[in-house]
Amino acid sequence: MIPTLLGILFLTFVVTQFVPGGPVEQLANQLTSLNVTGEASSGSANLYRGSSGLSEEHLENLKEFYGFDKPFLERFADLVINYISFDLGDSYFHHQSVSELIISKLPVSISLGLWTFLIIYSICIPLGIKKAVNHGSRFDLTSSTLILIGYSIPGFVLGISLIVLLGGGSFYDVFPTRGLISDNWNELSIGGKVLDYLWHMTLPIISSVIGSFAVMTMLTKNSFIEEIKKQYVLTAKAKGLSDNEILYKHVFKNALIPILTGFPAQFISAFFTGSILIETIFSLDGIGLLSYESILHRDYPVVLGTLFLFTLLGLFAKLLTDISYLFVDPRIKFDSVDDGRNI
Amino acid sequence: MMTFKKYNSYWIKFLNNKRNKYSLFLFSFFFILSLFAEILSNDKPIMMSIDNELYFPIVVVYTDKHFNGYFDTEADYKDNFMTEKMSKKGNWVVFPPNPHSYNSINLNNSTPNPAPPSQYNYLGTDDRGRDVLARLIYGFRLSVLFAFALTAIGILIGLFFGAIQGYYAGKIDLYLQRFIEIWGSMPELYLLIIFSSLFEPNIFLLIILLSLFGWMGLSDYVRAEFLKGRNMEYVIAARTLGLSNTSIILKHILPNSMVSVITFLPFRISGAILILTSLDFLGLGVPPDTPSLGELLSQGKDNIEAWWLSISTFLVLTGTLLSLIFIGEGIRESLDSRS
Amino acid sequence: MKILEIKNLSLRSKKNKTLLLKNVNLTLNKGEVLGIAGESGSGKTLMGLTITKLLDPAIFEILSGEIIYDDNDILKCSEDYLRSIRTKKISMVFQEPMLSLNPVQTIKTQLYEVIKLHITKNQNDIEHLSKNIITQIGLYDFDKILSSYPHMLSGGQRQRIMMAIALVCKPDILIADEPTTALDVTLQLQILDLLKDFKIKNNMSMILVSHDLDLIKNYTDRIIILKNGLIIEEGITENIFENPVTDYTKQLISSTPDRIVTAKASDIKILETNNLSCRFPLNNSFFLKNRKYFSALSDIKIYINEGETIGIVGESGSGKTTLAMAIMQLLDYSGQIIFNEKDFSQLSNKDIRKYRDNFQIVFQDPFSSLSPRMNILEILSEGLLAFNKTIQHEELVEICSSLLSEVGLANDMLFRYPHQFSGGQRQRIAIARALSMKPKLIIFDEPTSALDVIVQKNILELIVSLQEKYSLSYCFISHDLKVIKSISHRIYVIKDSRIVETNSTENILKNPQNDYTKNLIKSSFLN
Amino acid sequence: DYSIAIGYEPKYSDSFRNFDYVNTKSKQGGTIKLSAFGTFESLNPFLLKSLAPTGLTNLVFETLMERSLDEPSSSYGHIASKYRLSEDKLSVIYYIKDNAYFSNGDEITAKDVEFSYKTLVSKDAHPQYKIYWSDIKDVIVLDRKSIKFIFNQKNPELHMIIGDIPIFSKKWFDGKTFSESILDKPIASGPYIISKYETGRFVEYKKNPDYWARNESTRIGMFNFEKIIFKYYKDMTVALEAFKAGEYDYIYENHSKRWARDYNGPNFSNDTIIKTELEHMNNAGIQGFIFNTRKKIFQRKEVRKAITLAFDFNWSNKNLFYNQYKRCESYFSNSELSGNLKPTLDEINLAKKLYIPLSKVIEKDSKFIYDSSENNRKNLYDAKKIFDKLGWSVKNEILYDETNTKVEFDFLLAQKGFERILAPFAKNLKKLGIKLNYRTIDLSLYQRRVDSFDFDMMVMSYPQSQSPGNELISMFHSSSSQSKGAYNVGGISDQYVDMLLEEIIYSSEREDMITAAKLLDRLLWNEFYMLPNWYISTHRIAYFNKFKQPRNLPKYYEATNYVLKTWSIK
Ligand SMILES: Nc1ncnc2c1ncn2[C@@H]1O[C@H](COP(=O)(O)OP(=O)(O)OP(=O)(O)O)[C@@H](O)[C@H]1O
Ligand SMILES: Nc1ncnc2c1ncn2[C@@H]1O[C@H](COP(=O)(O)OP(=O)(O)OP(=O)(O)O)[C@@H](O)[C@H]1O
Ligand SMILES: [Mg+2]
Ligand SMILES: [Mg+2]
Repeated sequence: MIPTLLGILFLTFVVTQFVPGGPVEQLANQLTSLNVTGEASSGSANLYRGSSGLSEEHLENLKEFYGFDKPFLERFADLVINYISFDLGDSYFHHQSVSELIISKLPVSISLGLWTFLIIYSICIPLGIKKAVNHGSRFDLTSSTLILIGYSIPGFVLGISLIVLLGGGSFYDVFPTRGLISDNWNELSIGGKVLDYLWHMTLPIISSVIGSFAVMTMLTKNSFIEEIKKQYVLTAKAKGLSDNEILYKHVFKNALIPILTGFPAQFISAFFTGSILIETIFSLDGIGLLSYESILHRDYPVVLGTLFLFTLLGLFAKLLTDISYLFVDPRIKFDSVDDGRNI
Repeated sequence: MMTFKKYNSYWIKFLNNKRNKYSLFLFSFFFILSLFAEILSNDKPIMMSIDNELYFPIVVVYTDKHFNGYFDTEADYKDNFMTEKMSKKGNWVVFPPNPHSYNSINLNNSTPNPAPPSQYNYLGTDDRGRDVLARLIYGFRLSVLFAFALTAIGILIGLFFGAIQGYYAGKIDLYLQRFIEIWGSMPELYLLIIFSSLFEPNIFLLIILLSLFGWMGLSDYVRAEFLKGRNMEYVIAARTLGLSNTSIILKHILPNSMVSVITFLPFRISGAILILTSLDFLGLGVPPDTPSLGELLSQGKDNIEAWWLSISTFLVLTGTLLSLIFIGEGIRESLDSRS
Repeated sequence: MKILEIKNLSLRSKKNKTLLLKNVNLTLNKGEVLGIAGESGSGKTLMGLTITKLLDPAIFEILSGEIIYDDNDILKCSEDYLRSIRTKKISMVFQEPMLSLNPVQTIKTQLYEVIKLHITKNQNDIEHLSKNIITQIGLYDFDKILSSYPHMLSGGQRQRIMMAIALVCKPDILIADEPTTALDVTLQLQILDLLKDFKIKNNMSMILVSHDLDLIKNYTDRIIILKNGLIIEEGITENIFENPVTDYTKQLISSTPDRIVTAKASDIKILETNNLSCRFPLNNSFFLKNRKYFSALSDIKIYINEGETIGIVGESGSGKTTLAMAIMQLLDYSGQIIFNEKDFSQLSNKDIRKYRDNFQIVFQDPFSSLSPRMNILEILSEGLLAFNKTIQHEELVEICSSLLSEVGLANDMLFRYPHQFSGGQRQRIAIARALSMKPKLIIFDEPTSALDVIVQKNILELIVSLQEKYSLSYCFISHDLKVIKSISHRIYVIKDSRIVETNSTENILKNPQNDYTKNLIKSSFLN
Repeated sequence: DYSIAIGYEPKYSDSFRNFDYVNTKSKQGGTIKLSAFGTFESLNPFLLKSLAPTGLTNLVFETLMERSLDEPSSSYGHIASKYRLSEDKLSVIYYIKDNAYFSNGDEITAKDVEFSYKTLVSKDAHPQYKIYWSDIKDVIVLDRKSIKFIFNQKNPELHMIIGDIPIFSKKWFDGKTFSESILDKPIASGPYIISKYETGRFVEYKKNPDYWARNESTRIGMFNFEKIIFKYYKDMTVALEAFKAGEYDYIYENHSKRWARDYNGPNFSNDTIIKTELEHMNNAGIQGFIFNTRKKIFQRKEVRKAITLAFDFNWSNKNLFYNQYKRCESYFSNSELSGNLKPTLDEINLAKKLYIPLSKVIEKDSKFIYDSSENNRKNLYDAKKIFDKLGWSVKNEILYDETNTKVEFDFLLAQKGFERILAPFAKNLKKLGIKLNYRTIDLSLYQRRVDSFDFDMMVMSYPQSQSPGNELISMFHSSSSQSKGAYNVGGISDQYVDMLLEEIIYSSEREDMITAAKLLDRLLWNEFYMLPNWYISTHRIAYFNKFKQPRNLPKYYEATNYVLKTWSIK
């Protein structure tokens, strides 16, 4: 695990060194505002820009500011030492340390992630099972079509349509358009707070969940179809179990492995990376957006920090999945084929 | 012979299901149609007669000068200059059914772009005046080809690694797993940026680069199924027959571990269609001219109120996806000896 | 009093429209044991499945018929009703116990489940009931068995678990499909006595499907003989055995395995084991340290000469299959296994693969040893291709169809898949696969358990003739002493993971030393 | 002196009561809600690594002088009562009003001004300040209420620039260093204080009840709202929807398509929301596609002209911009500095004085701007004729120059929105046989390539003030044509341009400055350094119909700032 993390750090670090254009350029751009941001200039009232734009000396200063004057290995060593002491460093562009930044974005990520995650699993699995049992039926067909439509509706279209439709601007004023909670949050009672929170979460969660049904449902369905024909299902039936008991008590565990495998990726994406668009549309500040923007802005400490976090959690999730394989299927072993005669 | 017969029976089984048949038919119909995009949708006439002379602009390049114009470059058949000529008495012209190409800009549009569907642009124009229908046709072709290539490579690599990890397990699994973790954590965007600053981006480079990472999710699933599958008694039986590990993997475990691969197939294809766009803004995407469904979608995003952009692309995508899913299900079913 | 009546039952497979059961009529009275005997592949299993309406309607269609139980036609009953009678009133023991148990649940879960569903939800009662039934079927290591997963049990143990599950609710009707094939004779007796007990105490009726005519003769009240999906004979057991009408029945009754082995073995050892021990981890822990072990083989020393057949007999769960697997290099073991003067324990898996064409095995559980997505042709030709890539396709088809016909199967079955066969047919495919390699040594693990006497006899003759021709060596694991007697030169007796006795066949049968052996022989030749 | 005006007499006398563009009787109180884009995470607007909430600098921080919005370049004493520029123009002394107080009740002293300045140029603050004030050498506190700034060199504008230094109190940081004070509410002298905020979500400013300058002439009729709230959005489309839903009251639009298409709905038709454009006279400078004259292909003026001809603005304006833009016809569009078509007498005189060849002082070559008929075919034909003259010819659809190299060039682009503008341009160029490659790239990459002049053409905007100064050097002077980070990315290097720049910067009379600017415009224009784009002379805004606007519009202003400053509740 530790070598993996070191490897990840090193690789990422190396890659960031080779990316053309770094934070210095970002800042230089910001300072000189060379790129035209609007369509047309509407002119500005006051303008005075010192004597000569950004001099080379200034650029050197900026480099020093970001520590790019030190040699590569020294910087990497510093980084590792800091990481060992749980110091993820400071952001280049935010006035916060990386860990503070991450922590400050957690509420949104957890809110979005948790709900998305729960909803996806609690809908996809039963739906997939139902589809497997009724494979080929009209129910199967329509539900496939529906979830695939959901899958292929682009997230932004859905999000923005929801806002246009229910945000009150043009049609109905049912849901708020932004944020996690209302401005008057502090004045609300506990129940009010819960309601307010749910009220705010509804649209973002709908938009982030709709597209995620398809894959999981189809995966569940297909693994169930694979299992449902096996003979132990017949035994279970002969025992007098009801269909649901058979499916959930007997087949479920057998078909669980592929579903479990998707878990770490689903987890990471639900919590962190999957929600960039949703976060933008609903003006939520989460880790997904943070890491994405830091990549674009070349905010390397944040890039490294978030990546590190994702990977660490990913590693844990993977380890857990591996362990859970053993509980799910007692026949699974991790021993190599080549040592011993086992397997 | 045997294999042929076997595949033949799969095929029959596949076609036995109406849904499979229609999905396959529809998909191939549109795909094959799109292969002839140049004839279906082009801003050059298929054939025309000007001053009693026959022309075939779709295959032959005629310069502007040729028609008494100024330029030594190819005539612009949608230019007023040419339209006037064509509409002169005695002259006639046959345009393709959709008289626009993927990058022809409708210069004479009376509504600002993006313009809604009209008799000139059946599905409207995008934000720079290009015909949406033409871009859909060409984009579908490119996207599907691109996606197929990317998916095929991704799945092969994913299967390869997943199978090796799952089957051999032990140390091999451990090291490969670590390798994958490290590899997967690489900031893909940066890598792409580095490459795009070194090479002139084109679609093949993109396929290669994206393939470097595209297999990773899948290999986990394959690995899991192999871990499970390798303990089955028939695998053990195969070992007693003296089969090599490779044939055990290929013949015994693989066919029984295809659930996730087949499930993911259509989704990977559609994902590959979309991925083209997400790279555009990094300068790594294909040139902005290139018609792709992803490009249309991102236009849709930038022009939310231009519903004809999002909706038409969305319909094409959904249709493609649905038929691919059904085809995928059909394949799975016809390969399943037990049903 | 009738408890079950089948009228005019006809069944066919949807795909190739072959009739699998033809106009079957049958009645079962209360407290009666009905034996079904017949050809392998004649439809016995299918009939059993139809009775509780468990056939997959996507594959089979019932053309006509009624199954009357409790005044209802089961074929027309609602699922709800069926659910309430399955196992509680009509219960089944499936022919293939390995596949019939859920591989990822412990025995405990699977046993408790039925009790909870049909009898009581009280935890103490459940424990009590299951302990009772488990000991009744001859499994005494209660805790170990309950906490095991199916793959950790031996064939006989699984079979008994199935029996336990079927009996625990004290059903009105028990349909037992080859329920004792994996049990040694003493256990068989114990189980059958138990069934008798149930019959008497609970007035249970029973349909007993078996190839073992001794068993049918001794334990059934009436029998029907099935051939090709047709009832060809029916009547009181004694009558049929005394006056069989059809030729087939006559043949069936008269065919007893004689001693057919004639060739003398040489004294070149082809296989020798020294200090062979084997143990299994009991809990599948992610961390190696915490594993506990169960010793399945201790200090085994056996040998086989060229051209010799050894028989291995022993209690269910004593380690016979484990021994076979160890010899086949499919398990971790300690000690020496010398094959053809090569010490296998020193070789890597890869090197061993080169010798694989020299020794083969027929697994105790044929179904799960056949790849579900390969047709029979592929299955049979696979081993050949592994060692000879140059064989042409036509040649392969030829070889495989002749193999099939040698084991008594039609060669139009080449393109079928394993699940489309009956138990006995699958067993013969497994045998054909082992023979296809022409190995020097074949280990048979209960190879005839699902075969009717006639087929069994043919197979045995085939094996022996091959032995004579090529001077093959066999290791024959079986509970059926008659079979062992008819073909083996020497016998090893295993009990509790050790060899307790060994000698030439005649000597052992005449003059057993060990108590267990004595008992075994005594109960084997009752008649 | 009390007021500063560069090169002309200030409009308002020293004893003026109020600016003309305010309503002295405007109603006080009420709330206005606005939207902001992105997020904020600190309350200190002066740090490099921080994003401060919108409005903070303008609403909370006061400056020594107040700019007048209806003069080109004038300031009036605000915190300062007066200033004195030294004879040699190398230093200035500011005197601070006695009644100027911080929001915590402390008096504003010279020390505070010094402290503010020094903090801003220190390492802790955003480097932009250091660059901005790099001509200031030193600052000396003379006494409690007066402070002296010493300059590096003569700079006619600098004393006015000093008037724009935001002043804040040392107590703001409360012992912490500047860069640590992230979420401390600033203590400054402005009309508003931050009353509530939640990072990334909203910020609320409340009027300071004890605001010291309430009755100063520079503040009469200004800052009438009791509360100003900014709500944060991350997506423009959503923000607009929210506006329509009434989540906030006012929006400023800078995008033609949105302006034309998205501002509709029930609230617009029933006049709940007013959609309007405010005229302004801001100097729009020039925006255009700049030629990198360092590249071989663009070294000749004729080539640059031919390529300029290929751009069809009229089509773009109609089909892409909804006719909302005007074409830049000058380097000082929308201002009196813009050169007319024909040279004026003053210009000719100036040229003579500077020995600029009169062959250069000719009519501005801008016919192509007005006529792009027949899908620009005429202009393209003219372009082709230019190429013919150069001996360039088309083979197999490709234009080759006289040395037989292909004519093609790359357009460096960092903004996706421009792709749609370039597409028809590329199409037109194709008719000439020229291949235009364009592709949006990542911002950092873009900057790096700009810095190393590794591009053929790119979008460049040269905004200009009403009285251009020093910044022109960096834009057009030959000395900056090779220096990294300067604005002269096109590599303009022309001795006459250099002369005119000096003339503009050091002219003491505005009239002279205007003449020089016009001549500069003419020279630059006729060299086709840039393919001129477009500008807009109005501010596009929409607001809920509950605000009152003063009768007179100022001339030079930014819309939102103006609204917050002078509007009031109805
Ligand atoms: N899924 C299937 N599709 C087609 N034929 C099948 C299928 N399952 C079984 N059969 C055929 O049905 C016949 C009866 O099978 P069944 O399992 O009832 O035989 P059986 O009497 O139990 O034989 P055995 O004693 O060998 O177990 C066999 O010939 C078999 O090949
Ligand atoms: N994977 C395993 N894990 C733990 N215990 C096992 C495992 N496999 C077999 N055993 C145990 O090892 C013992 C020997 O099993 P084996 O299968 O060799 O018996 P057997 O002699 O073949 O019996 P049968 O005649 O019933 O088939 C049994 O008690 C069984 O429970
Ligand atoms: Mg059977
Ligand atoms: Mg066994």
